[in-house]
Amino acid sequence: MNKDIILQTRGLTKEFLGFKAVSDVNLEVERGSIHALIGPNGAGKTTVFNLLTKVHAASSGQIQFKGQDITRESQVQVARRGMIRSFQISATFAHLTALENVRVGLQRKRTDSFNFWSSQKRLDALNGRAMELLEAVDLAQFADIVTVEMPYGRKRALEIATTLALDPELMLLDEPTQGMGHEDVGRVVELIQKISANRTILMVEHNLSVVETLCDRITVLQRGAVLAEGDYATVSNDPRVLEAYVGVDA
Amino acid sequence: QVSDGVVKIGVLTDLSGTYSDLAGKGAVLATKMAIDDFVAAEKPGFKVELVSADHQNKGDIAANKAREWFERDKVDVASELVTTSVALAVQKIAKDKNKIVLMSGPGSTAITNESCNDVSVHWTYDTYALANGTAKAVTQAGGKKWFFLTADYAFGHALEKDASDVVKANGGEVMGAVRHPFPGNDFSSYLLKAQSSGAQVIGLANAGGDTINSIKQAAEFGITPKQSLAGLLVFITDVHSLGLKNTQNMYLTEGFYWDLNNETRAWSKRFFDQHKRMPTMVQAGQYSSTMHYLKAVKATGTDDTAKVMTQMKKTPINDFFAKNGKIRDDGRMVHDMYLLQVKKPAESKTPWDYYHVKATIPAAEAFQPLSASRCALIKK
Amino acid sequence: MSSAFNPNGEMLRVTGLHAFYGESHILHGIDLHVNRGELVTLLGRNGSGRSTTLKAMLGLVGRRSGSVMFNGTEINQTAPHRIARLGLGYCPEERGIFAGLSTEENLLLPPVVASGGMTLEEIYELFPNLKERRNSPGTRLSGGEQQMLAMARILRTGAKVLLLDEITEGLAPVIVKKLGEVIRLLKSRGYTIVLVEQNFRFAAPLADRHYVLEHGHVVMTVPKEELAARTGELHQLLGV
Amino acid sequence: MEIFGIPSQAFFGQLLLGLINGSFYAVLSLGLAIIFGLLNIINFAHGAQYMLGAFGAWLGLNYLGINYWLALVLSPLLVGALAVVIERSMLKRLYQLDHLYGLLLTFGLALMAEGLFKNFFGVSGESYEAPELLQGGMQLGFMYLPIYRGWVVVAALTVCLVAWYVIERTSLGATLRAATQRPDLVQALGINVPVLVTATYAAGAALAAFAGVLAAPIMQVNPVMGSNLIIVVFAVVVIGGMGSILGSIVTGLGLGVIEGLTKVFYPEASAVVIFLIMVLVLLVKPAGLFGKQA
Amino acid sequence: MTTPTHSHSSRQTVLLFAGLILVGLIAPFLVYPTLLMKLLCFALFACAFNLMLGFSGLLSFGHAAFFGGSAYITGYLCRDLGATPEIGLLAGTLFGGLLGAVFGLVAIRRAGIYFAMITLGLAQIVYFLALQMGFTGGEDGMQGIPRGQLFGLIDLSDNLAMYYFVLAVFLLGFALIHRTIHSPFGQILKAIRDNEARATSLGYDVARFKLIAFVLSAALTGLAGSTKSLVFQLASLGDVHWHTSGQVVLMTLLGGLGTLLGPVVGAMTIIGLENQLADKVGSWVTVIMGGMFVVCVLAFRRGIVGEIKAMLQGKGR
Ligand SMILES: Nc1ncnc2c1ncn2[C@@H]1O[C@H](COP(=O)(O)OP(=O)(O)OP(=O)(O)O)[C@@H](O)[C@H]1O
Ligand SMILES: Nc1ncnc2c1ncn2[C@@H]1O[C@H](COP(=O)(O)OP(=O)(O)OP(=O)(O)O)[C@@H](O)[C@H]1O
Ligand SMILES: [Mg+2]
Ligand SMILES: [Mg+2]
Repeated sequence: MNKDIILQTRGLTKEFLGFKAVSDVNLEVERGSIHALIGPNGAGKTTVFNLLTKVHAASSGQIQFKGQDITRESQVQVARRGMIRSFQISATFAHLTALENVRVGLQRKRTDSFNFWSSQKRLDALNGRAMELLEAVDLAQFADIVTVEMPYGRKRALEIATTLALDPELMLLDEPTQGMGHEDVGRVVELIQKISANRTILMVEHNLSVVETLCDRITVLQRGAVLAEGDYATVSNDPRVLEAYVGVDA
Repeated sequence: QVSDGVVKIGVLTDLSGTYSDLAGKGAVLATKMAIDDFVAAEKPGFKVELVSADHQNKGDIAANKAREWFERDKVDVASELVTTSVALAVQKIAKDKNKIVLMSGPGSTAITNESCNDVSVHWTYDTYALANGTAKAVTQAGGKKWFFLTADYAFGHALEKDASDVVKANGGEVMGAVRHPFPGNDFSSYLLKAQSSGAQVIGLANAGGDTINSIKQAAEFGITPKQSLAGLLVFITDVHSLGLKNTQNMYLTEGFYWDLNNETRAWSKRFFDQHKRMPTMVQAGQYSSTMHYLKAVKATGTDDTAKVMTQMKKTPINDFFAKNGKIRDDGRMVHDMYLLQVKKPAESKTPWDYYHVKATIPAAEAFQPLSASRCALIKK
Repeated sequence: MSSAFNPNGEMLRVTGLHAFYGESHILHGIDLHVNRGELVTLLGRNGSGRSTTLKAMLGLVGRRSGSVMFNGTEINQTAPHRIARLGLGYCPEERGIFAGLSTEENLLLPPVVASGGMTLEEIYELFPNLKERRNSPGTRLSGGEQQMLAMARILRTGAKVLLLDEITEGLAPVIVKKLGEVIRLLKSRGYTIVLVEQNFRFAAPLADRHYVLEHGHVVMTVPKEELAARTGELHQLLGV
Repeated sequence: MEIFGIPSQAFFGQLLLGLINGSFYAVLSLGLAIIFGLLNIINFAHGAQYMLGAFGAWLGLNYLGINYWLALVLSPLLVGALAVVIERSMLKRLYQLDHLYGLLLTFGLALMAEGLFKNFFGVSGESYEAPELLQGGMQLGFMYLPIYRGWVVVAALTVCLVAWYVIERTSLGATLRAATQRPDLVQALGINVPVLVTATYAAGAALAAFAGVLAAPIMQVNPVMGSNLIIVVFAVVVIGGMGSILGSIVTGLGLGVIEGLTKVFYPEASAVVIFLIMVLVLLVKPAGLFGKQA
Repeated sequence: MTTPTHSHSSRQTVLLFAGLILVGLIAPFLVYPTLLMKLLCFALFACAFNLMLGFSGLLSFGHAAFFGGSAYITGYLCRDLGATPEIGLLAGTLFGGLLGAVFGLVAIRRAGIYFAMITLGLAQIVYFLALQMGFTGGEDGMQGIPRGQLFGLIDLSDNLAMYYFVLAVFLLGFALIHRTIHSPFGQILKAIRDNEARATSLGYDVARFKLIAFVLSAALTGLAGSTKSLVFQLASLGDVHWHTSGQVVLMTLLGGLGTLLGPVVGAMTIIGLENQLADKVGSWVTVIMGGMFVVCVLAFRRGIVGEIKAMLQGKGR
């Protein structure tokens, strides 16, 4: 096979004090795809994300990103390689404006982040790009609003915009539609479709219709282990998945 | 000519901290008594005003206040200044501003040595006098082997050194010393060390709460009846708070005791009526220094620093506090000191009846001789 | 606990219940009721608000509005421990076994609120695993055992109305079967039960009525008589 | 025989003294640990509560003729009652907020208590006699042990053991431990957590007051007696691991001994040795010796 | 493209500084200059502290070590080695920064209460050293530090000259803090305070940012301490005591955490009150301070400036 694999894990395992939250997961994410990770609560989805982004160190197993072994790297290093995540619980910078939030992302690639002596006016150069990104997620009118004051759904969108600012090759989205109303879900789905153009997305999602619309490939986790894998049709007809995840016999 | 027709006396003291009992409000009261007595008796042609402030034992607060007083509030003299750091700081400022300082509360000999100047008078006592008085008397009475319990800072070290010198000069021997952090609350470890050193006398080269707790715990560990304590800096308020049971038989030196003679009793009674506590030597000294200063102003008819200082230095001090006291060129007011021993509980007849007066140490012997002075004003 | 008034009537009635977590508005006006001795289920997809409904009834969400009547008493302003003491037992979704406590301590933790609860012996008879492991720390139990423990500890209290959240989650079929038996037993003893389930196959034969939730609304109510007729509809809603 | 260059007799004496001081640290840090464990509040007022306990005994004796033994019970009760008022009226509002606010509030309360007592009683302190029964001492061979000090160790260790037993071995303790973990859920199971929280704060404060009464005959009863001690006790709790009951007891005793030995070998450093140990321990074990990693 | 917020805030900045300078220039003719100098020193101290707590979310309970430590260094250089005041201040600032780096390296990876306790522990060690080392004068403090001649030209023993010098130092420090907060660095710092995990996940080395902020804060605190030692010609143990660390927390909290002007207002309030109260209420000062803590925490969590801001915004909307 000559699939272009951007992210690969081999035997990825995480134990918390004797409890295996993730066990022996082999995951392959193809470049350019939208890949979903689903499974019952507590199946280990967020933990996999935490392992990939180095919030936790893996108990065993390897992670390869773009062909490099990143198993022993730090959070910061991994982020700098171009794997950026969003969080399950909304993670914005609450006391910055939407524009500033996005600029925090844009600033990363600049060299002047340690400049405490120069004015932030330098950062105004980033405003153009930041506005573009805000427009891309339909937040232009929120540019000067402090984030705490924004509605929940908009914050999720903002988080995506901030992540996008880094132009990541691989984006990890943890339940991007969680806690959103119908309209918001629709907007986020569209958004993810739009941004997936030339990058890879790995997402955790409970909303199966979202998964169905968006995802090329789905990995189902159960009790830390991979239960099934394939496209939506395959997975959603897999009796084990129906049993374990959907909870109804076919 | 007295400027503005007002003489303003500032009492800068500890109104809230560790030394507020031995100086504090009582010192302010003593100053007020002195002013009232002076005005009543001498009918001066100028007004006398009193201001007071709390320095919280912090040098910077004191320095700030003193500056403010001298620069802005036209205060002529800063007085009391318990706590050495405070005294040293204010002494410097007073010299800069050419104002007078009368120090009744602080104890360090640095005031009249390294830091001496021609605007300062150190009135009531200093550590040399205390250590000298007590250590000499105790050593001569047969307490030859000493061990020191020393607060680990400059003041404690000085006290220990002064006392050791005296012990050795009188044929005694220093078996050792232990330096404890300041402030401490448990001294039993050190006391045990002192106990096993085989010394007869444990010299307490510390102050305030540390001394109090050392004394108390020495009694608790059964050290005191066998070995005796010598408090190198103990005030009557400390004895009062510890009670006679814990302090009995202890030797100490003071510059004043209320129950010395009719004169001291009379004044102290007046003080007691208002303050509900007998005066400490600091408070008595405060009255004495204020009165002496005011008399000098009246005599010279001016509040000019140099003139008043000259007048104060050339006039002997004779009041209930001092007999033939004299201010030396280094600023030391020398007067008789008293070697006292704490009574046993049974011997105490009335409240505040705490001491046996064992000896009067004549002024000439009580203080560091000028020949040993490190003061730049003293030409040798 | 039996109130003279309304012997077979309503134990629980929820009207216009709204709930919020911080800024997200989760429940948008839930209405449901449960009669004495009935078992109803709350069905729905992940995140549809079923657990939140239970928590809101118990006063465990950040902010809520609407009415919750328990046995004729309005409890929407009542402190959670008072609600529990009225006779409401709660088995949370994440089980809530306390790490610092042994199995037996976990079991003995909730105070007895009414007579007629099971004794320790009865419970151990029902769940022999727990007896065997009663001195080991609660969180060392397997997932299934923890689930049993979470159930068992409310059976001791004498609470006759139980709110059970996904008690079959992550359990082996055999334990699921066992739990099914337990529920049936409880029902026969007159317990009133609200069951939140993903496992429709488990819930279907037990329930007197099903409520289907979506995005914090009740979108369908199916009494057991209509179940057979409406299975297709139900499956569609549940996204199978 | 000599140990580290000092006669073994003196050495044992010093060890024992260390243990005595350690038992004060243990009782005080135990109270702090209990409060932190359940309320998530760093109780800066602990030192003031200790001081209040001691003053309670002294005032009781001098104004009401209440003897030591009664004071040992009454004073903690009184301080506990005061703590109830504080918890109900102020602390209660801070649980949702950062630790910082609880710390600052209790710091302010401590300042107020200290200031008030300074105003009324000055600072040189008051003397409190040990009760008849406990006066005098015993010759142990290696040292003369005042009976009162022996009693302090016994009383403190007993209280620590009882507290440990209650928390680790009884159903009340089980409830407490559960409530530290998940207060909301415990409440949903029918336990009145707010009252439990209040009672816990009161109990922690009462422990401090108990230590205060114990200390009264040894140290001068003095408005600042608590603030001198509290910083050290904090260090003890941090070294032991915030919130760990056993950790605070063991660390309290252990550090008392270490500090005692420092007083022998390098007395000047005895005030700072605990902080050195704290920095070292936290570098190696960030959650303290007995603390669980967050 | 400039968004409205920015032009607005830069106009505000100009106004702010113009106001500060104006008030600073005329103040000594209305208020006693030495008190003003003390105010300025503590205001700078509180601002520097606020850089840590208010803008990085880390509560240091050991800032007195930098304040007092630098005061000793400056005092030693100026008094015993005859250094000029500008050299003394520079050295004090450097020393503060260095000490900050040491503290930071040990503590920066810890958060919350552990961070507070480690900084407190380290500061206690510094206190111990200050007490023990001979050159500090121990309990007596370091007395008689000469103010000297600034650049060999201006005699600082003149109070007004000294005042304007202190004002300049303060404005410089304040401007640097203002700039830091509104710099690319400050932006990241704020982001870290809001959501550390998120900042890390975006690829920022959070510990490094915090360390730099800590060193900056320590250096400026050092500058404040050094200046104070020249003003009062005194460095004492009180400067390194943990009470001083506590006091600066109160100033910051009272004025308004995380607001630029808050610490200045807080310092003025506390120092001013202390100055006024010391004579009038004597020993009640402690009680009043304690009461202020309690009231602040319960009722004015945003502090004076924070509350005013909130009020203005409330009206504006
Ligand atoms: N830091 C941790 N320590 C101990 N156990 C943990 C930790 N983090 C997660 N777990 C456990 O690991 C399991 C997997 O958790 P994870 O958060 O990955 O689930 P998830 O699949 O993301 O679930 P959800 O859909 O609810 O978000 C859970 O049982 C959880 O309790
Ligand atoms: N503590 C919380 N904070 C914020 N949002 C929450 C919280 N708990 C739940 N939610 C959100 O509330 C919504 C409803 O959650 P709830 O737990 O009630 O769902 P559910 O129907 O029980 O589904 P499941 O248990 O399968 O996840 C979800 O979108 C969930 O993400
Ligand atoms: Mg998850
Ligand atoms: Mg649920």
